[in-house]
Amino acid sequence: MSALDVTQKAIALSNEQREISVAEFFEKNRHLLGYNTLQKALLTVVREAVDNALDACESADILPDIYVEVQDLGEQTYKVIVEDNGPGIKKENVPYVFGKLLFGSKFMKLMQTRGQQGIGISGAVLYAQLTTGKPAKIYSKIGDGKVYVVELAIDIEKNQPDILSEDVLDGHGHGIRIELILKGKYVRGKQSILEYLKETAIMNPHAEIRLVEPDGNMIRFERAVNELPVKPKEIKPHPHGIELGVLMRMLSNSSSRTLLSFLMNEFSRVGKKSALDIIAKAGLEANAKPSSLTRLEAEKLLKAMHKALLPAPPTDCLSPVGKEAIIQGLKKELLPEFTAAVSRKPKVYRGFPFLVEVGLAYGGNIKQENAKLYRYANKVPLLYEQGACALTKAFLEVDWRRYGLKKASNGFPEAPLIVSVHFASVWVPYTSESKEAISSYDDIIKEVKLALQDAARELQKYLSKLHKASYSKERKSKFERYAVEIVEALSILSNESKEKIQDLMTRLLKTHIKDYKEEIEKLQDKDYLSAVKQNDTPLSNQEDSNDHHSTQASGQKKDDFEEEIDALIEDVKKRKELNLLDYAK
Amino acid sequence: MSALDVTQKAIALSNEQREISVAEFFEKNRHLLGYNTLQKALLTVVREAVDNALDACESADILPDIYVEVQDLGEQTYKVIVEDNGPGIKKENVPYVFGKLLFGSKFMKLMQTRGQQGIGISGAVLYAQLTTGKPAKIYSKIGDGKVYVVELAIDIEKNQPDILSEDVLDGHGHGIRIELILKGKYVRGKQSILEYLKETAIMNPHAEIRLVEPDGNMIRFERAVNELPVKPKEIKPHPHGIELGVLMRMLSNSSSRTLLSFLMNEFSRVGKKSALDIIAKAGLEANAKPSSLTRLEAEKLLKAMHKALLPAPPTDCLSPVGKEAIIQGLKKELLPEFTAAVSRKPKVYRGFPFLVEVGLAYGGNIKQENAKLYRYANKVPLLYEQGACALTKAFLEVDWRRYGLKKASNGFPEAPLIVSVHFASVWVPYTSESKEAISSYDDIIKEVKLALQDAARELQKYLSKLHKASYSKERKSKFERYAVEIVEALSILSNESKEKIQDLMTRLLKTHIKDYKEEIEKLQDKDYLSAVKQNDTPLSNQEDSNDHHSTQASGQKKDDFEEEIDALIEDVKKRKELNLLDYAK
Amino acid sequence: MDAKKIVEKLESIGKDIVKQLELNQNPYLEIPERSLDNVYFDKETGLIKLGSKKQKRYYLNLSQAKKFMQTLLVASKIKWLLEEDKPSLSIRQLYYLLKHTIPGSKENTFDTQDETDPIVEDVEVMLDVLRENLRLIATPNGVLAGDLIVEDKTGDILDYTKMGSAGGAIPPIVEDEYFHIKEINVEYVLVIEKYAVWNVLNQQKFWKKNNCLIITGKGQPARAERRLIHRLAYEYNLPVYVFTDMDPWGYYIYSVYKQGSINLAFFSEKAGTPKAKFLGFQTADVKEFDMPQSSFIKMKDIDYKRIKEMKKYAWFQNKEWQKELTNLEKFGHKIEQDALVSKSIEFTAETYLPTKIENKMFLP
Amino acid sequence: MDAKKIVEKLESIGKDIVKQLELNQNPYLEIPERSLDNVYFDKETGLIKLGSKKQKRYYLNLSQAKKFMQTLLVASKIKWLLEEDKPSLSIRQLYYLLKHTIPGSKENTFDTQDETDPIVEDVEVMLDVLRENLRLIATPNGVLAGDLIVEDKTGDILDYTKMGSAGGAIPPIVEDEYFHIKEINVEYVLVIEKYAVWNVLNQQKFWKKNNCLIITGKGQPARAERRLIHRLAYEYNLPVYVFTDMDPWGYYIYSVYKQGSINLAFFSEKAGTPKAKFLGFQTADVKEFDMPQSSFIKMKDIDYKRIKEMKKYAWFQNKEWQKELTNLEKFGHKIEQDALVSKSIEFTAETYLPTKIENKMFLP
Repeated sequence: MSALDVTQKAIALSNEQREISVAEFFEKNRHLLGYNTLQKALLTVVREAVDNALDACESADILPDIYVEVQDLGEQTYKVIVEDNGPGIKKENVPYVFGKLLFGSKFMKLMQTRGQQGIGISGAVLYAQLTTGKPAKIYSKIGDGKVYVVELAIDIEKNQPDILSEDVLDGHGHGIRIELILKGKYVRGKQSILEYLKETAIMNPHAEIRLVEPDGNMIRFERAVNELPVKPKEIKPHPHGIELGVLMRMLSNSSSRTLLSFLMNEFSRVGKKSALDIIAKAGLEANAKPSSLTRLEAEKLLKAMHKALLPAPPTDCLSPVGKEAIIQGLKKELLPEFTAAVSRKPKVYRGFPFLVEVGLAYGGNIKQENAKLYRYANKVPLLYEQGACALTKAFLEVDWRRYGLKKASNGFPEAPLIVSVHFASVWVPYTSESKEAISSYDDIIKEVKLALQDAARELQKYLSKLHKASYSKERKSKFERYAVEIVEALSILSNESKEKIQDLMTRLLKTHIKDYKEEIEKLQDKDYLSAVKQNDTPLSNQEDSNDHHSTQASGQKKDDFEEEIDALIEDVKKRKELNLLDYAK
Repeated sequence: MSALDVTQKAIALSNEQREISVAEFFEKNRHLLGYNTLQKALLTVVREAVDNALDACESADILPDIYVEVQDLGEQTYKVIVEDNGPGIKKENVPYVFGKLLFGSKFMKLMQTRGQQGIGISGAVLYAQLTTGKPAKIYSKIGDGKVYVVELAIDIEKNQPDILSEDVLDGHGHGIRIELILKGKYVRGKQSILEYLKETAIMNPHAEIRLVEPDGNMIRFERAVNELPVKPKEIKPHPHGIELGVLMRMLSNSSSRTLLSFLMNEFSRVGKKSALDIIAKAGLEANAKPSSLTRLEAEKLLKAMHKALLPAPPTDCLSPVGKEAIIQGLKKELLPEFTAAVSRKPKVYRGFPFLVEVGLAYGGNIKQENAKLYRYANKVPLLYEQGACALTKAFLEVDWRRYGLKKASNGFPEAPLIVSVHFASVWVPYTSESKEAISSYDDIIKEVKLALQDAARELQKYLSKLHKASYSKERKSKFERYAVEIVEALSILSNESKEKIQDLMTRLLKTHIKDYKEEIEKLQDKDYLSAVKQNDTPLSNQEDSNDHHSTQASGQKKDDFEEEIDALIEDVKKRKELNLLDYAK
Repeated sequence: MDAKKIVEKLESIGKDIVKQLELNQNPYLEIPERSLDNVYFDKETGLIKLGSKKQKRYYLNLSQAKKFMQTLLVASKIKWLLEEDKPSLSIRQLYYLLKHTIPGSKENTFDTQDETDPIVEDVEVMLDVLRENLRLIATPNGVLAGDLIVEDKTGDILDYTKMGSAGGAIPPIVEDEYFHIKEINVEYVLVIEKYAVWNVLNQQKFWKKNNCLIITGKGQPARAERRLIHRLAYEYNLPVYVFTDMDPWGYYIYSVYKQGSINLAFFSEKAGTPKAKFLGFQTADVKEFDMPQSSFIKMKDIDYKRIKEMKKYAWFQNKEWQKELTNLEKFGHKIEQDALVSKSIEFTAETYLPTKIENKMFLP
Repeated sequence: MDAKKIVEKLESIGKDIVKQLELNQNPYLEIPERSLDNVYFDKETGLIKLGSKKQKRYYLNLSQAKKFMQTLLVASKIKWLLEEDKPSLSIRQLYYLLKHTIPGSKENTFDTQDETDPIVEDVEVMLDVLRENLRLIATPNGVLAGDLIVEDKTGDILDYTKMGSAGGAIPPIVEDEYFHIKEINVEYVLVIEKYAVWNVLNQQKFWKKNNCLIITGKGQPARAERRLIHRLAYEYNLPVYVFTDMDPWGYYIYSVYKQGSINLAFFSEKAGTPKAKFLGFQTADVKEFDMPQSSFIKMKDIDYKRIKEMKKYAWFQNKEWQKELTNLEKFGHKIEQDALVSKSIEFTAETYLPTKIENKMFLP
């Protein structure tokens, strides 16, 4: 090819180059947003809407009431309706929030929220549009007595909303309702909408959630906690977590007049003393204009910032669920006989605060053979890619045998156990945009393991106490049982009469053996046992129970109690055989 | 909270909402682009530049000469230089190609290329800028005797190039040179730049690639094929692969005046007859204006399009490497004793054509115990996430024992074997944006398995023939060896003299046994054996070989040959013990 | 067959091959096949037998050459052992006798005993004699007691009423040439699976009080025990009663005494005792003798599997055994013969065995 | 110790417990510990012995109660067996005798034999007698031949020069009460690992020509064989030579005859024969007797591992054995005693054994 040909070619090729809209990009790469299969697509749409709804309510200090409905329109087509009692969105913004990818309020904020990327709900609108051609219908009430109703599509080439119809009607209250029509597949069981909402209800016990399934069946997840979780605050970046590129951008965009005020105003945890210290170590001037710094100077500044001894970033940007709420959430949905929860103090990774919480529910209405793990990132359940997730890795790295549990073939503990792990951060390092698994950074795995081990220790204590108590009952009957044989054998061995030996043995047993009931008392302070004692709902609600105890007269209470204890001990024994290592050793 | 409060809150919250630039998005989510670790980041930068270089050369019909240099600047900082002899990019476009995310020529084209997303190289520029603050430097020559030199950064909030300096100098030839300074980690071995280039050289034998490593060491991957692969052509979408959303967009944007011409002009494989047939089945009018169709009509049209019997989409949008080139690539880099290649016919998935090619190299200079798998998507090696990839799954699903190979503990065949699998498509369904693994769609796995099985059958035939040939030599000596024992035993058994029996045995052997050389001839048509015979490079190049054969006189050729055969047989026997199931059974 | 005849037969095999060589033909040996598809259960005799299929083993055949050579080596060595009147050897010793490096090579005539063993069996079937006739022995384990007087090959006279607590050891070869029965005064032969049970009966002189021979093979019997019982049953026309555990393994041991095993079909013709009867322990005995629950051992999956397999065996194809196996399956528990002591130590000798034998409570 | 004394000792154990009960104390049994840390190798006697540690087994202890009861059950049943002069039983039979459901419960006294076995050993060490004295037997396997005349408990006179091809079976109990040696006219005892080798020597009347006893335990010896050799060595002051394979297993069998095994330390004191000497087969013999290469068997990883372990055993802590084990390791091949026939069938009896014994080519 001659040089001229190449030149013409180069120009021709260059002329074909153009800007690509982000909507075009995701249209072609929808699997990155979680729309790989029909089943997952339907779940993703509900997820995005519910996550947004919860975030909206919390940001306006409203206890969330969320209504989800899925209608089967046939031919793998579903209508999804999600309605919340949040603050609503003002009319002008509605088309952009739902009809433009990468539009949102939460993107650059350092604050823990569910959605972050500004793609979620508009991605759902995009998916619906691509698969059925139907526009999205949105109702928004901001409490001013009006409803703004809009039908919109996304102009993909421009990544702009395309309003098909709009109207303003009268209406009470506030909130958002979105209706989408899309291709999907409704399932139950693992990785279903129902499972997602159940797990959401466990980690968000302050929310009331209702689901109407395609067959008209309504499932209600009741509110168990009447207080909102601590509201997360926006924070400024921490000097330890900043990179050169970002620092340079901050420097050139800064409205601070001096380097000193730049450091003090635009970063968290930097006081005057620390700021001056950093500037001195970097060999710079405190009153230098930030935008005047050269790349070399910025590099020196960065090094000094990284090395400075500073308090960890403020943690009020995080919104932990809290020990009590975690336990309430587990109790209301699972009715376990034992719960424990751990809420770790925040840690910092890459300058971003994060914290780990663990909930653990054992036995009671939980009947399955092997433990289950519920993973959460910022209170949102993660249902896919369990194997690739840091939370799972940490869970598997815990040596559960040390806490008295056997290991099943899948590496999980063999026990009627549900463990929830909540990872909260202003920046969740997902392994992919479909937000299903957290990347396995060492710091994260370490922190999750510590939390799991704390909770596991609580479980171990409980199991061990329960086990010991069950011994007491056995003791007496064991000694009595063997006495019969011993009398016989000892008579032959010693050539003494059976009667004499029998009398001696009876005296021995009477004087030496404590009553087992005393030891059982130790257990009574445990939640589960008192529930048994009071014939409380958790136990009488057990599957397949005929609940005959509750109909008996209260005078028989003590017998009931003994029976319950016997049943409990029987249960513990059985479980010991099946699931637990022997504590006696 | 009063209604008014909520309203104010809603408005306040809404006011915070804004558009997010795609560069901001990826700044925060750089792991999605393959910048998880320092090691991977350095590799990703080289990859993006080399992939672009290869694409550029091929699109302008130029045999690629690519130069890669990595300089160690200390403190985990590296300078990466990649230079090609492609057509170059015209001055006006250079800043956008390198300084704006989502800008490119290849995005919506239905044509097989390496890069697709318009993010790759600008993502590398973004990463360099974020980690070191240094701009990218680009040289572009389009063959007009000039060099355009530009230093640029990305304005992240606007996703626009920020030109720091530019110049036009004199210069010969054409091509692009890019220089980036970034944080990274240079390694050798698995998942290294060297490995990536080696695997690239195998699947792109028409390219000449040089690498200068940080220690100044230069490695050259020579060109083995002087012809460019078939150039892919852009195709129109196939009716079977279209979705409602896309169809509606095409309808409303169409410049065709009638539905008939719309179908015939804007889709592949739709002739007049098929188009009329589709329109009739959809109950529409052939001369309807495309943009006038209602959603309902569009839906009917789509159904008719999906049901229409049409030829598969044209496959000239694909650029297979081809059987011969695959074999050349394997031979030049690996010097195996046997190669096989399979280039399957294109198939269609979701209306997108794709094809699978497999190369297989066995023995010779390949010495490792267990098989290795080289995965390629559109001729680009995939180095990470082997376990998550459809190509690996298909590889593991092949029952290699059926082809005479043992299974090692990792599930791979236990054999000195390297298998390359090439997945080529206009649309590669990666599992994530980091482009390391292909999603496990059934149609893809099935096709890969078929290709692997075809190649494996070739290998099996070779091994089986080799094995049989090695028998012939054994025969004669075996019979002769046992004769000694038989004479002795038979003499005792029959009470006849040893001498008599000895004579009878000698006569028997002389008249009954064919010469083994006859049978060995069968092997001579095999590539490897003829190489042995001619004392060709592949064998004399073997590791640790003293190469003494080549110094002997040609008169001794036959003895050499016999010796070689002996060595070969010895080798086969040993390998049989180590790696192969017994064919004799 | 005596040693001389065997030597003659071996010589004629050698001469045949020389003849083939003289015709310049690829020489071969013809050997009755011992593979499963040449084994059948002969209902008439109640024995597992070899069919009439033969295989040819050629010299000039790559996969047969070595075996051809090895067969000649074994046959000629046996001929030599008999001619020289050498002591009887184990087949392992024969292997060492034959193993050596082939001159001018690094190859051994035999690499492991796995190579000699099947060839010894080939020679047995070629000659239609037992390996004991070829003076090749297997280690015997059994002991016996009762009114039997034998003249040993050594000339010793062995009186099995005077063998003390240990009983008389069964020698490796019980062919007449080695183990000549001079006198026998018993009414039946009682074969007992386990030594401990045999030992208690021996101490109680059960054989004297009941005028019988008591024999144990200590579990799965070796060749010599089976061959001896065969001789007693047919040469002296004695009834044979087999007493084992009530479990699939015990029933299997009974079947080995009675019909032999598939792997040794050829041997079974000469060492099986189809007229043997099964005395117990069996499921009907559990009620009949009121066995305590503590003697029950729960069956495992492998036991159920064994029962299923055994139900298909040709020699269990009769009403009684099908019923017994089904009953065992249903009962779900095994009982060992040792467990009879839980009734009392004397129970086996004084109640169980006499009741069973008097009332002919046998299974076929 | 005779039966009467044992009965008295058992009674006094019973009386002790009754005394504890009368004091209203938590009753216990005191039992010498049989755990590894109470076992030591006594260099002086060359025997593995039990130390002086004792454990207390209490009734009123949740984890010991059942064992306490079981120990009394075993002890009282043994007392009854001896008092009633019942026949000797296997420990499995004892288990069945003891196993029953505890009245008023669903629990058995014993669930498996694994529960009785260690308690029998407890009773042995409590009484300082062997289980054979308690009339509990293990199945013996061995046979012997040579100039030995024994009066059996049955009254039978056993002449071990007249036991024919089979040799005389070793009875389960060889204590004087059962197996009274009346006459013995031999110069030494030759213990042979394998039956096949013993069998050839017996056919060649090696014991007659060399005036010795030849005994085989058929591999790893049972209790009776070891106890009998102990008696011959110490009561009749006979030298004992042990002849095994040249491999770790053969050397281990020698050590079992000589010092006993760790698991049965208590038994070893009464059944080990520290004065026994190792005759062969050993590495020095390979050159000395020019063994053919074809008799070598390549050692496997597990053999090397065994050698490494054995080098650490207390009773191999002498120059000769350390060297022998190192030589075997270096040589890298095993040789079986059977392999001597590859020299000639007569080689063992006529060359190998006489040479070794005449020249005292032994290892300690």
